[in-house]
Amino acid sequence: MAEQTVTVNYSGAVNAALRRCLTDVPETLLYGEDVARPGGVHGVTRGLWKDFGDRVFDTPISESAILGTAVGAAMMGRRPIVEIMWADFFLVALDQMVNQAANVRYVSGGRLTAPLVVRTQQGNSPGACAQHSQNLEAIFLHTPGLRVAMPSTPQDAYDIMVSAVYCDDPVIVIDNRTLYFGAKEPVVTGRPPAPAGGSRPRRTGDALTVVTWGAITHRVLEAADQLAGRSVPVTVIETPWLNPFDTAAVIDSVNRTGGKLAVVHEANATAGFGAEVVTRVAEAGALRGRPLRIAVPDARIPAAPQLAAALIPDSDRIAAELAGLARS
Amino acid sequence: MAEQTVTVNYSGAVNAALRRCLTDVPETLLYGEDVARPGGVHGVTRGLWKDFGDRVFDTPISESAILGTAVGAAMMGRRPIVEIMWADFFLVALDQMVNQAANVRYVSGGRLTAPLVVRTQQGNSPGACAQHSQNLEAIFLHTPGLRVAMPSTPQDAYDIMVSAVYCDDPVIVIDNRTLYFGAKEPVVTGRPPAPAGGSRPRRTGDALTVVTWGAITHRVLEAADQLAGRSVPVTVIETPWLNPFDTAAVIDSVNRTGGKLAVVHEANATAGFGAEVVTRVAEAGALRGRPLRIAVPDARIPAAPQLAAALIPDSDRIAAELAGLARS
Amino acid sequence: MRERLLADLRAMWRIRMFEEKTTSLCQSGDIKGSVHLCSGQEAGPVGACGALADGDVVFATYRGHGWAIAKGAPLRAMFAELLGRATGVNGGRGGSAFLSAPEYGFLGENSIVGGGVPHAVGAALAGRHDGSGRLALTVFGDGAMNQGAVHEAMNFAAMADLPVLFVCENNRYSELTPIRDMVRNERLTDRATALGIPAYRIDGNSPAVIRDTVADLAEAAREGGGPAFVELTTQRLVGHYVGDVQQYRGRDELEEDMRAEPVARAVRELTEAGVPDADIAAAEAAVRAEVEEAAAAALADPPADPAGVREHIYG
Amino acid sequence: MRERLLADLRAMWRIRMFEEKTTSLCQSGDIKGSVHLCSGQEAGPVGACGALADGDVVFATYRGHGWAIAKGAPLRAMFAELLGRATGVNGGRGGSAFLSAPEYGFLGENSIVGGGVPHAVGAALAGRHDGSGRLALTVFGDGAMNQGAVHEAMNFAAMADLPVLFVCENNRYSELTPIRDMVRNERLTDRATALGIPAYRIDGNSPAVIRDTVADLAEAAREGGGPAFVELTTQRLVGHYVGDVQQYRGRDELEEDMRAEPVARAVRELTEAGVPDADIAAAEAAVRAEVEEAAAAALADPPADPAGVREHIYG
Ligand SMILES: Cc1ncc(C[n+]2csc(CCOP(=O)(O)OP(=O)(O)O)c2C)c(N)n1
Ligand SMILES: Cc1ncc(C[n+]2csc(CCOP(=O)(O)OP(=O)(O)O)c2C)c(N)n1
Ligand SMILES: [Mg+2]
Ligand SMILES: [Mg+2]
Repeated sequence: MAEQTVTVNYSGAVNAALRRCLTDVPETLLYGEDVARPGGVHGVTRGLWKDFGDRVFDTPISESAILGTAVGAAMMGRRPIVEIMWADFFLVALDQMVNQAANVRYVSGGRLTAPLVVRTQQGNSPGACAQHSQNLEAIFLHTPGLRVAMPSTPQDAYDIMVSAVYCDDPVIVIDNRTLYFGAKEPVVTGRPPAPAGGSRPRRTGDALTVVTWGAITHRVLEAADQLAGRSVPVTVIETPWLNPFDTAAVIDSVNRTGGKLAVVHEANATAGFGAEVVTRVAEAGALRGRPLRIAVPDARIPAAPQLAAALIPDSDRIAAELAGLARS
Repeated sequence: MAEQTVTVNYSGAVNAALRRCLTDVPETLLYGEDVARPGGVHGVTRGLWKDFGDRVFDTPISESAILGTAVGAAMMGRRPIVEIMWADFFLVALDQMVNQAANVRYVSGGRLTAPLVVRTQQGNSPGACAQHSQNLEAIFLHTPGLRVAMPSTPQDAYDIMVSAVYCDDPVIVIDNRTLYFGAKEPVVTGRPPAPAGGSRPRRTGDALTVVTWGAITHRVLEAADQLAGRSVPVTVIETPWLNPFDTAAVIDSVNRTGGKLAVVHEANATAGFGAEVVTRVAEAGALRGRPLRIAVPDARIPAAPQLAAALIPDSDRIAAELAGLARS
Repeated sequence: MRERLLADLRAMWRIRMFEEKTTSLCQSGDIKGSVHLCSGQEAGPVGACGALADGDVVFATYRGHGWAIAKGAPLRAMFAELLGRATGVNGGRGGSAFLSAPEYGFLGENSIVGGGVPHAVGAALAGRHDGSGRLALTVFGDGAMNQGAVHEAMNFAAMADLPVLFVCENNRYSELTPIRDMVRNERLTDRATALGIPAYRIDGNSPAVIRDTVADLAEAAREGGGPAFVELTTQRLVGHYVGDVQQYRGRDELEEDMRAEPVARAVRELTEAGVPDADIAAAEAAVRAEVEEAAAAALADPPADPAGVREHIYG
Repeated sequence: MRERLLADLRAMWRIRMFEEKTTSLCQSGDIKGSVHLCSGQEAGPVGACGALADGDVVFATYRGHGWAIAKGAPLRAMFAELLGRATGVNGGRGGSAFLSAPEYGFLGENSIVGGGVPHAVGAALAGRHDGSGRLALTVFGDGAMNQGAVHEAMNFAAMADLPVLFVCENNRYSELTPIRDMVRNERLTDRATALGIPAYRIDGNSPAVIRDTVADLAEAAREGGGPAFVELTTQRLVGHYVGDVQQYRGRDELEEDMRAEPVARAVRELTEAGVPDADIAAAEAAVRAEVEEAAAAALADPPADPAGVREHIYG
């Protein structure tokens, strides 16, 4: 497929990546609730059903069947791409990811594999209820055998989806619906699939290192720009791939910023992946002083927008806390 | 109920606690797969069905219904105690814990509560397969609204079950089946229910602080005793309650052991609760040098006992790694 | 009979107008987030709740405004909840899709398809032991019949002979997908029958038919007959959520639904029964005034205060 | 017919003796962990696998030794797996309850009740697109019928008209609990029928009946008829797991099961058909020798090497 630059928003980038994979990888299938004829509740899969026939289809509201059939089809050599409409809905069928997909390769000693991709989206948007607002990446990151990515830009949304489809392990690609209809941007398509993994240095500065992923990355970058304006230059490393996680890049950066580390995620703090990042840096002996963890406090997410906003860190709060760490 | 000392093993202690609660708390119900007439696959609930009639009953193999009915019954004022036979089986029905039970109180603003107890057991035992060997506490600990405990002694098994039943929040009490038929010990019964929470200082020594929970606590204590013999006295804090977690006691101890911290758990390392413990200590500024995390590496658990043993830390490996930290 | 039908029409209008007002509050930006309306499905809550006793409880879905209202939740507190006001039934924490009004026996909506169904079974189980003998009604959609938890909950209730009414509102769609494409056998009642649960497919646009059926089944259930299943054939007059343009539905189908829907039908039946248009118009105006007043009051209520946002996580 | 029955008896003996030898290896401590035997249920795997084509695949449960063997997994590699040997079908990683032998079309046991059922549906879906038209058979127990994933998988297969055979081995118990206490309607086939899946309840102790039924259904499925459901009425001659003393079963019941079980029945039928006892005894001895030899070889095989324990977590 020829390299080419298209101008699309996040949802268009995912759509383009899916189209490319359906075209180039005959083993792919794409299915889930409302993904085919309706083109997805968020319109991300629009048009694919028309062009790829019965390789793209709608399913009943049966997450265990959606994920379980994907595991079975992958064991037989397909590369199913399935959608779980909201990450919260994984919880009715987590068995198929944790007890099933994650065990296929290991338990069979490599005789079987499960190269499937699960697309989902998560997080809060104004007015969303507690059952449609969670950030569940830590559950998957605690499960050996699964790969996990959380892109935040159209380019990464495209590249990561392609990498996920070519990856020979089960991959969960987690979007955030507030990103779907962001600005259109030039996105380079058609490059050879990159292997899973890697991180993105988004800002450089020696005051401290901030590690972040997912939609909140944009708030972190706003905060970093505020701080740069107040001559507190911080390094921001975005880690859209959480498994494999680019531990080396993070440790290296923390060493270059005086051992000062902040981690920012939208998931609630306790037992979130931020704790893992802090711990890896501490285990490497790179941490100096107190690390800073910026996350949603351990509460449920209320529906009223002003209530949710009181829990989810915005760029001002992030900037203020980072400034505090920089001063410390 | 009068205070009294009985001599029982772990499973007898759980049985005694259940019997006490069924007697003293008329709102309690006890149900799950094979818990009534058969007395439980591990015999833990033996005899209760005979004495409490239809308040103790067997259910179909329907975890979503078991947990979901418990949530509904608890909303209406019962105190159901239900069993999920293996923690791995939670994964077919996690929705009922994370999306449902955990939200009842918060979303209703306290108008509704879900005072239910889920009993389960987890971990590896020789020959157990990858779907019957996981340690999943981190998933529940990442879920605001749930309480979690992992006792390791008959006395705690008794006390914690009683506290859990009297607790007004959903509580998950996680046993480890390898403990059920351990030695009989004197267990004090009939004391007033203690509130959820608290930790257990099991050994004292100034070389370092080890935090641990669950069945592996016994291996840690063996290791600590080995080290004491080699005049490396370590402090061991067992935290059978993981939510609420006794952060203060841990930080206090780390301060008294030169900032040296080790955490030991049977769950796999990445995104396990050990990372949370390390991070809380680091956030408190109590950590000095590199923390030590001893856990199962990020693999699935193979069935062959010698293969599983190569992954799960034993007391010698724990002692060796702790000695290394003490020297550092 | 005329009186009762007029009363049913009023009750259905309260729900319909609540949903219409909610739509405009979404369009004006006062209500945020996705909202699922039950416009066209009002006969179910009005008919069924009319047959329930005070102690009985209802567990619904995100499409549950009508069920909450039919159980007695005040319109002002309902609007306030959708508007994120402190006076909302859950102080703004539940929102349109996950609210409850326990004081009125409305134990909650649920935003997980099938998630609330086992709760109803548990509520009936509680009733067996707390001496209330409470009946629990749970309502869900056609698409929910394909969710494992619903199957498990129905079998559990059947096994334990619990007084639960499983009410399936078949509006022919699951979000944007027709149920007929998702099942091989469209007779959904067969699934309940297979579990040993008596099942009935009835006119979901007639409050009277629904009330009478539910009354009979409720009585049988209270007498120890165990659960029952009722499928209501009905229709959604609007999209799955406010903003869904329904490209997936033909004009003819929508027009047919307009003829079948319970409010228009009740008006027709009353007119045929000789009730003067003026009386009907008067009733309509009265309900509209009540709804507008409730909305205005809710809009004037104070927003939920973020200061308390971390309360009630644990007891 | 005599030849075929004798061949069936040999095939059932291979499984029965494998399970008997496994029991003694558990008792001797060579095999660790809980082991679920299919003694008494051998007719299912022997009959059903006899009707499958080479490319067809089987997904079973923790009680799946017989299905793996009937699909062709070598006895030595099977014993070796249970013994944690490097030569095991999964090098000791699967164990008794979670092993697979993909080279033979045995896609695996599963230790989660219902967990493997959707996999079979996915395998059939794959077959639609890879040109194989593969048929997938999944076998599970009576108790699994109450697990949501099984309901979802059956509906999914019905919706998509996939060539899947759902085989329910009804041995009347789920662990220590009788299925009759866990369902209101004991006709489990009704559940499949309700989903639009043709369903049959057949003699689960006759390899011939099972083979013929499966052959017909497989043909219909391959021709695009979609899934089918078969309930095999059978019995467990032993406990749920090795060590289960079965206090929950009466002596009469066990004696009845002894009369009904397929191996004894096949022997009876062959004798009645005039096959000399000596020939039958010779066949039995030959199989026992094969099984003993396989076990001895597996016992002599090297244990799985912990050095490689961290390989194959990711590709
Ligand atoms: C477990 C789960 N899967 C998917 C969804 C997304 N979803 C919300 S409503 C809906 C359609 C439900 O259709 P139906 O049961 O017919 O109810 P209706 O909306 O028509 O009233 C879906 C798929 C969800 N909320 N929960
Ligand atoms: C989801 C899940 N719940 C519970 C169990 C524990 N368990 C293992 S076997 C079994 C009984 C299954 O009975 P049945 O389906 O009839 O199969 P059988 O063992 O009789 O062959 C149970 C409850 C499990 N493995 N998985
Ligand atoms: Mg519907
Ligand atoms: Mg059975």
